Amino acid sequence: MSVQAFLSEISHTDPTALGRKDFQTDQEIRWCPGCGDYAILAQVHKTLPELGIPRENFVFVSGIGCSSRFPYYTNTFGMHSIHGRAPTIATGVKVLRPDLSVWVVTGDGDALSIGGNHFIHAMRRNVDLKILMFNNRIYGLTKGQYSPTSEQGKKTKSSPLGSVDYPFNPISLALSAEATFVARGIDVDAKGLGAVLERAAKHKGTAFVEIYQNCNIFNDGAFDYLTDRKLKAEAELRLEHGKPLRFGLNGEKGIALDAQMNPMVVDVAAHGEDKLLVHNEENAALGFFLSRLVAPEFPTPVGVFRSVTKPTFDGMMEAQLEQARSKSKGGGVQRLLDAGETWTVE
Amino acid sequence: MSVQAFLSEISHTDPTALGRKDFQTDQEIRWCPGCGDYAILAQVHKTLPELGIPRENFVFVSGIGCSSRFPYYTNTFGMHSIHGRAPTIATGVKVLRPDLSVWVVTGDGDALSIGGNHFIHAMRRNVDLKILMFNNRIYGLTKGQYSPTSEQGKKTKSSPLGSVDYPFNPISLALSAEATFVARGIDVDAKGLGAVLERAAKHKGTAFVEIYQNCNIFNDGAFDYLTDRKLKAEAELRLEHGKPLRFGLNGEKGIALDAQMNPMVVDVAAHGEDKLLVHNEENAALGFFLSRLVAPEFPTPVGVFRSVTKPTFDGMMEAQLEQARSKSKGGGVQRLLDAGETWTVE
Amino acid sequence: MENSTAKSTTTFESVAIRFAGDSGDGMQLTGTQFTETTALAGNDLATFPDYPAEIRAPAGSLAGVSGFQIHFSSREVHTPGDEPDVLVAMNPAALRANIADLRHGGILIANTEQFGVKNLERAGYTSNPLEDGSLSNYRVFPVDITNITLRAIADVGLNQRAAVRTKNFFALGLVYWLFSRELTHTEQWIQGSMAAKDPLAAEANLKALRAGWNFGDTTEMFAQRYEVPKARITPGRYKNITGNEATALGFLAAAELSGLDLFLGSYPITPASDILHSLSKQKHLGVRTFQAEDEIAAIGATIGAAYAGGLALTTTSGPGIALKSEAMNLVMMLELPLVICDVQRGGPSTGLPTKTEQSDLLQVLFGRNGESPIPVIAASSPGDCFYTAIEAARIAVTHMTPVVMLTDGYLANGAEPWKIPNMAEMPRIPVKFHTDPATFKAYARDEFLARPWAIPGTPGLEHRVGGLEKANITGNVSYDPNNHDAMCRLRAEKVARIARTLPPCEVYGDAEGDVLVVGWGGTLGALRAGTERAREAGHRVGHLHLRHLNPLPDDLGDVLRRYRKVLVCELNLGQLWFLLRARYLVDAVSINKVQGKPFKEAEIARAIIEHAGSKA
Amino acid sequence: MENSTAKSTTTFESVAIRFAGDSGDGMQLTGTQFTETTALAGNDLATFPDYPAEIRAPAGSLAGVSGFQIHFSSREVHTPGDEPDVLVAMNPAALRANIADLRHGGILIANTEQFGVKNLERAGYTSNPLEDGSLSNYRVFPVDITNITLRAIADVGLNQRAAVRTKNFFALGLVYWLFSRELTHTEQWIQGSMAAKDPLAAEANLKALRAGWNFGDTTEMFAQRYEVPKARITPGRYKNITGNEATALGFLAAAELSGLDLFLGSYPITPASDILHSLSKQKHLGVRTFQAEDEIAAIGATIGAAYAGGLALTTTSGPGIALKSEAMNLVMMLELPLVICDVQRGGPSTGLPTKTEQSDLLQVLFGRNGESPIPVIAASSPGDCFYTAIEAARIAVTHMTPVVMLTDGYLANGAEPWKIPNMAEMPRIPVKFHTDPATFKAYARDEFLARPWAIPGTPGLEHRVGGLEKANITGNVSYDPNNHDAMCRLRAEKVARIARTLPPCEVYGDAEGDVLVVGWGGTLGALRAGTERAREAGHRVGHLHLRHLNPLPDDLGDVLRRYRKVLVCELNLGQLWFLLRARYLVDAVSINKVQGKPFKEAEIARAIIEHAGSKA
Ligand SMILES: Cc1ncc(C[n+]2csc(CCOP(=O)(O)OP(=O)(O)O)c2C)c(N)n1
Ligand SMILES: Cc1ncc(C[n+]2csc(CCOP(=O)(O)OP(=O)(O)O)c2C)c(N)n1
Ligand code: SF4
Ligand code: SF4
Ligand SMILES: [Mg+2]
Ligand SMILES: [Mg+2]
Repeated sequence: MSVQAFLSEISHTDPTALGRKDFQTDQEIRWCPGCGDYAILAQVHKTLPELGIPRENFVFVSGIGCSSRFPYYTNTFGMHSIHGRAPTIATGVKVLRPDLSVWVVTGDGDALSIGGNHFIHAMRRNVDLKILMFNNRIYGLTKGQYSPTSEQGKKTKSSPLGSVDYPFNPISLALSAEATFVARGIDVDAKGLGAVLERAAKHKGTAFVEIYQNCNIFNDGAFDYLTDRKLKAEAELRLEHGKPLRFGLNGEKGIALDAQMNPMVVDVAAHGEDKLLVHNEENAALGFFLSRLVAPEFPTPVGVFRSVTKPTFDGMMEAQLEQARSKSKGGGVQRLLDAGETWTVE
Repeated sequence: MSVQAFLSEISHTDPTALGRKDFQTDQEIRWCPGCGDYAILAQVHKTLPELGIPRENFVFVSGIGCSSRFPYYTNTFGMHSIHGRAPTIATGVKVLRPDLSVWVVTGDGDALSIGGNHFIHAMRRNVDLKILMFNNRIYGLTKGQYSPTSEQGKKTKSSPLGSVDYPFNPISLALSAEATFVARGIDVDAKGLGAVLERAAKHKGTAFVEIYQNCNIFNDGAFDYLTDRKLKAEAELRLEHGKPLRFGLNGEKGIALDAQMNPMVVDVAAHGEDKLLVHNEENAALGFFLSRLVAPEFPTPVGVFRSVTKPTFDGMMEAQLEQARSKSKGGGVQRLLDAGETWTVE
Repeated sequence: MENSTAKSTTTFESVAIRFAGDSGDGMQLTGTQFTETTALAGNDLATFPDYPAEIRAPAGSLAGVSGFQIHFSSREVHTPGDEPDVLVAMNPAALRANIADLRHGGILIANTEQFGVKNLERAGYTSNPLEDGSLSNYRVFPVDITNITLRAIADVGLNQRAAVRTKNFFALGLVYWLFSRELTHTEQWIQGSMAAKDPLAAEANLKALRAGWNFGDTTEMFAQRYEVPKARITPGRYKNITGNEATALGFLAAAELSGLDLFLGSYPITPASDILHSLSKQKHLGVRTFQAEDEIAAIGATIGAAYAGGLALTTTSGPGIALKSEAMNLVMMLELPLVICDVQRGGPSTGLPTKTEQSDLLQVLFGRNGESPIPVIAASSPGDCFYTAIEAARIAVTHMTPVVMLTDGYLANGAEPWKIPNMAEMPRIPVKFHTDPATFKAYARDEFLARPWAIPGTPGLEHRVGGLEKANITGNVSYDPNNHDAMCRLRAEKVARIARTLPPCEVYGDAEGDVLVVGWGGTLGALRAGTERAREAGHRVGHLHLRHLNPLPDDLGDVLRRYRKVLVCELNLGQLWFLLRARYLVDAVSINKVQGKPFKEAEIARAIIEHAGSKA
Repeated sequence: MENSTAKSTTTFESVAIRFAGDSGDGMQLTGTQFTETTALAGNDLATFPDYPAEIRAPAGSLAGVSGFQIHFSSREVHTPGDEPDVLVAMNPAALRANIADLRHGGILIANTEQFGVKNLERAGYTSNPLEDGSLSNYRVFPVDITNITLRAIADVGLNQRAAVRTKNFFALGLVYWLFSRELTHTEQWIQGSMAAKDPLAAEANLKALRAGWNFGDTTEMFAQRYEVPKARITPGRYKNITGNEATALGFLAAAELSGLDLFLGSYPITPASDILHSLSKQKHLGVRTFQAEDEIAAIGATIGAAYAGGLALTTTSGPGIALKSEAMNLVMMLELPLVICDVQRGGPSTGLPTKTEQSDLLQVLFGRNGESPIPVIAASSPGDCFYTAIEAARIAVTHMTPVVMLTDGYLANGAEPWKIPNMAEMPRIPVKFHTDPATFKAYARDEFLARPWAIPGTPGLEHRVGGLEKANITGNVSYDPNNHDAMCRLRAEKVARIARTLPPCEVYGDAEGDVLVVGWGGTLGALRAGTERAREAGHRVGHLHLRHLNPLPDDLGDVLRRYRKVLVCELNLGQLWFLLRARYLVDAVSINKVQGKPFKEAEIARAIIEHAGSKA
């Protein structure tokens, strides 16, 4: 029985009646107390019922890692798969079933270490997936080795003298992999994260959201420079489409270009607001430029770096099937069997 | 016997006496007649003897593909390994043996399809490797399927109705993976390619060179828009550090920014040379911006997109070993065996 | 014109012809045309195309030799033939690479124009074999094929390069004449398909074809013709089919028979890529083909498709299986239906990628961490790939399990005349998606121990699966020691239980006696032919060809015990042999070779006779 | 103070104690301290730490229970003991998860403070087992450990949370008292290592420790103490060592003995990561550790290091082996020395990642495309990992081949007292890089069929290697059929020939008789103990523990035939069993379990006795 036939026989549940509770499961949550994953889980549970999608049409696919336990705690269809491969599985789900809302939950190790290739290929193809990457800059589940987003010099179990690896910039990478939606959120920033999640969910195409997440066991305080109440205003640059890049307690600072086309922090009053860079979610090169604003020299951009619309992989595949079907002369497999040079033995 | 000890016992051959012939092998070349790979091979054979490196200190590692047969035709140490994994093997060689000049030869499929992850990780780490990627926008060896650099809509054996994949931009990807040297050359442009190869060879750190290569069997003419004598001047943008971005038969056209920070082609005379963008090999964001100049809307940049110096992975690893050795109290393994809580049974 | 000759005609039961030339010489096309014409003439036949490993090896080099052998007969044909009776050598390299195989006394037709100094040298000859007497064991017919052809087509006005390329049709015409074949089929093909693309070339090729026929008919050189009468063949409509085409069609048929949407996730690899190519063309049947970034992504996407309710297929060859093994293990754990089709090639490592071998059996059985039982079945001829594909799909969806289907390079590229099946007569593959939330337990099991297929989108069935051990019945994560033990045994039993649904072993030949020849996969023809020869020599021999390698048939142990000796014949170093010894403690003998080539009939016959004789 | 007690003391031959608590309760530390003190007291001993799968499972949950068992004796100890004689349960979950194992009549010490309603509920109790009579089979000692400790350390001034955390030292002190142990070692450790980090905590812990001891000494509850006399142990210097530490040290030793530079390419995975952690600390010995982006890159870099002249090691667990298999095949083809260390864990797929299993044997033997022989050896105890690592490295560089070394989660995390080896007495591992261009052929072979190691940088040895089949001797690419066949057999013979260098099988116990127990890997202790028990019961039993699994020892077939029954005991579904049946056609019996747990001595003894009895 084909899925189409099957779907035509069942009727979906009412999405309007859903609340956050409907997305909780009875499984005991196995994250460490205090882990940033809890806050992200809560935001996702808050966002899902607002999307107007029947609960049975959500699929969450994860890899392996603390973050990847996410599906167990979310009452949708879910798969806790193998390390780094979630984007591939999610691609298969979405390509076969464009009717589903397909999410990938992954970690910095899962997505960028073993899974780096699938990660960039999913984005390149613009498969309609929502990819949430919990970046705690550490391998949590395997008890604390440096990850591809750990800062150079980090001392961990596997780098007692300090890691000599340079980190990836996940936002740069996603942009260069042609992702059509790229954003950053922070575990403890419920409001900002919620807004980003909602936009990601509604984006048609690959939506990548990097979520800074505190691992209080193996990398505690990694994002304190950004989340600490006292530092926040100076450390965070909220991205808003069409708005000049301003930050500071009263927006008194801004980002502009210097003569070498490098970014510089300026005093808005002195420099002039019209000379600030203006955020444009449709300009990939600008998005890339923004992704290079890295602490401590620069404030950390938070929000949507890029958002453009392009036909999705699954959509184009579907269209191609449709077109081929419409041109087909019918006859099914027998027609193929009968085709070509044949002869008859009597 | 340790490699150090071994090396101290042998004496290297004289690199100054080397010529291009010394790098040819007696193996029959198994590329199709007319393949662009021949021209690249010739340029590499021309470049190697000019580097002042003893022949036995070169190692060429490749993956699988037509391009990856390269080592058989180059009389150095060489390994024709497995599909996509050459950067990993080369990393091991270089990390154990910083004394060697280690090269990776790969194709668009080998490097960006199956090997995409190793490709970006080698660059992230800035391992001192020279990576030559022959981009023919097709899988040659497996007889013509679309590759991750094939243009959308391409009809191939595996995409009879046209591929729905969007391509990667290899230069963008390399830049976002933090590569310290990123350049583009063209098989038939001997001079330009030679210059780029030489700079790559001399760069300390990961040097990535994308080489446009014609596969005259499965993707003939893919780069004609750029290599055709008649179109070349309009189609090519030669990058020169510190120089404004000009092209056209007499440099009458240039690249500037529009109000949205997007690139535009301008008439130099009308627009003013001082308003053109100036190439700066040290600005990663600019490099990325340039990588987005794609035909037919824009001329294709050729030459060096980025070149900066940063400590290499192998160098830092070596330094860390050295530092640890200098702090060590000696005693070898026995000291470790004896350490910790012990007791004696009489 | 076909009957215009006045020369005498000799009748043969069977003939094998090999066309050999440079890869640019169109030998595969020549072979295919000859095959189709021969099939139309009513012979049974088998073919063996042999491509060079390179895309375009240097012209005239040994590496660039391309060959195509066809064996046709008035009786049943099992293999392409051990030794060709006729060799057509378009250049010195083709001669050198193939002459050792030509039967002593066989016919050699050589294109003299190519035997200049340079080409002789390229092929590694120091003197011209056509002249130095070294070919005295054969009946040599030196023909200046190139130049005669050029003259024959001069008026068409092709450029030199294109003109020279028609010479294979001259050779084909000549061989048609020699074996009393009609030109009609090839003429029609030229005038149809070829003319549509390039009318000028079609005209020239037609002339070349006829010129070859006329050359045979008129020249003094050829004193007689040969004839191979029709075979007795099951009535029906036939076509030539390669293993890869049949595999593709088989999965299309399985989709139609089950009603499921076919999804193929694949990464190109020799010799499996053609399945991807074939299925890519069937979008109108709702087939989704996904060319992934690598083998892992290919099976990953396929797992996603299986989970989502598709007929999930991934295709590859040995190195790809190595890469897929972690994901194969996941899908075994998920208990989802998915077929992994492994077109085996010469290993280990990159090995001999364009050659055939049967050396992935132990890999697919055991190449995963932990206790990971996966059913394995193998196709035994190009056409059988069709039925094997359907069987693989049937097992997968009925038993909710990944299934490995093994074919090999020999089957994949080899073609055989194939009786076209009738879809209407084929049994459906019943599939049921679970719907009832009240009765839903993700790891509850039916009589086959299969769990329910509960696809996303089904209200009330929201649940989580994964690679961690799961509690029996509920499927929740479980670290319970006894549950783990029980689940490992349940999964093993589930696969073992498939044997209950299998027919008993069918032995060809003697049901007991001196020797049982056991084989699997693409060696069927050679083992059958070898068995026949040995039986004709008076030995009591049975031949058992296994389609199911995991689980093995329930009665296999009994069958093995009915013979004094068991010979396990394989193109590896003894993998099924190893399995049968372990399973049945049978002191079997391994007959093996690893040469990238199929068995010869004579090799098998010799081995059987040797072991039938030794009363151990 | 240690001798201040007036209570009576009973002597035992052997005792097993299990400390169990929440993962935050410091049970591993408690166990380690008890182990060291016990070793210093001269007992033979074995330990078994049992971590929860989660990093931090919810406090008080069953999933969060952490345990540590120690078995100590005045005679030889082989395993951590089947059933503990003493259970210390720090909370209800610890009690519930462990009580089934406690020997009837055994001692249970429970921390009553934790047995409130909420914790009971978390553990799934509906009533308090300390009060409802359900523990009547045990000698129960309810102690309010938390509050007594808090009172004892009140004056130190720790905050509540930190103060509560010292309660494990109270428990430790109490058990020390119970088993007549001195506090000295732990006191010194607290005053040394712990005080250096946190003097306040050290002070509190010291007080808690002493309070526990005093509690035992003074309270009425405990009427008597126990004593386990010293064992007769080979003289020498000892330390406790885990399998992973010993593995790391073994490779360091191999590097020193061969003079080669050690290179480790690895990707973290439980339970192998600690080898990476250990070696990362040894940069001063010239060790290069490379944490790769995945398992494939890890072995890839390691291949590069082998090619470049290093002692090349990659470490992983089962899922990582699946991913490495394509590259393992390459290095087999390259014939370069490289060790793949597989710390096996519970499979299949993600399986039970923190548990032990022996189910990767067939995977490492057969999990590659084509005919791909790779030597496999297995360590049999934590300390033996050291020697196995050296042996693996020796085989790799002597025979120019990849080698798989198998350990498992049980060995990796388990510790045993280990006699410290003397490097000066260990045989060197001779290594020679080829230098002479005149005699250089990349695939020429020595008497072991090993090819030369020709590293980059050596003048005149420039050459190319790769995964395509290569011509015998020269190593150039070759598509020749007979060469391929010959090379496949040569590679197989090369591995087979390693057997010539191996010592004959050493059987423990009876050299012939009723039953031969065959095992491999981390089950050594249980099989040895089971064998001893069966022999004590009067059966003629031998125990053969195989270190070399490929090739198998030359005399193994003979040894197997000397017993009426062969029992192959493994923590899988019968993998070595399968191998031995295939190789020797021996009708062996598989004794197996897959529970993520080691065998019990009694299980093995029972199986032996059963089969020794049945005169089949
Ligand atoms: C094939 C494979 N290799 C290695 C592992 C071990 N492993 C599990 S999770 C993980 C890293 C997780 O890091 P991240 O994705 O950042 O997740 P986190 O735990 O930090 O949320 C590793 C190395 C595995 N499960 N499978
Ligand atoms: C594991 C594995 N998968 C697939 C293949 C088949 N294969 C060989 S080369 C190749 C693609 C080569 O493309 P590219 O790197 O662009 O090289 P080109 O031939 O175009 O130079 C593929 C898919 C293989 N050899 N190994
Ligand atoms: S280890 Fe870190 S990331 Fe994992 S659950 Fe604990 S706090 Fe969270
Ligand atoms: S197939 Fe293409 S890339 Fe390969 S050798 Fe031929 S022309 Fe070159
Ligand atoms: Mg992480
Ligand atoms: Mg290519």
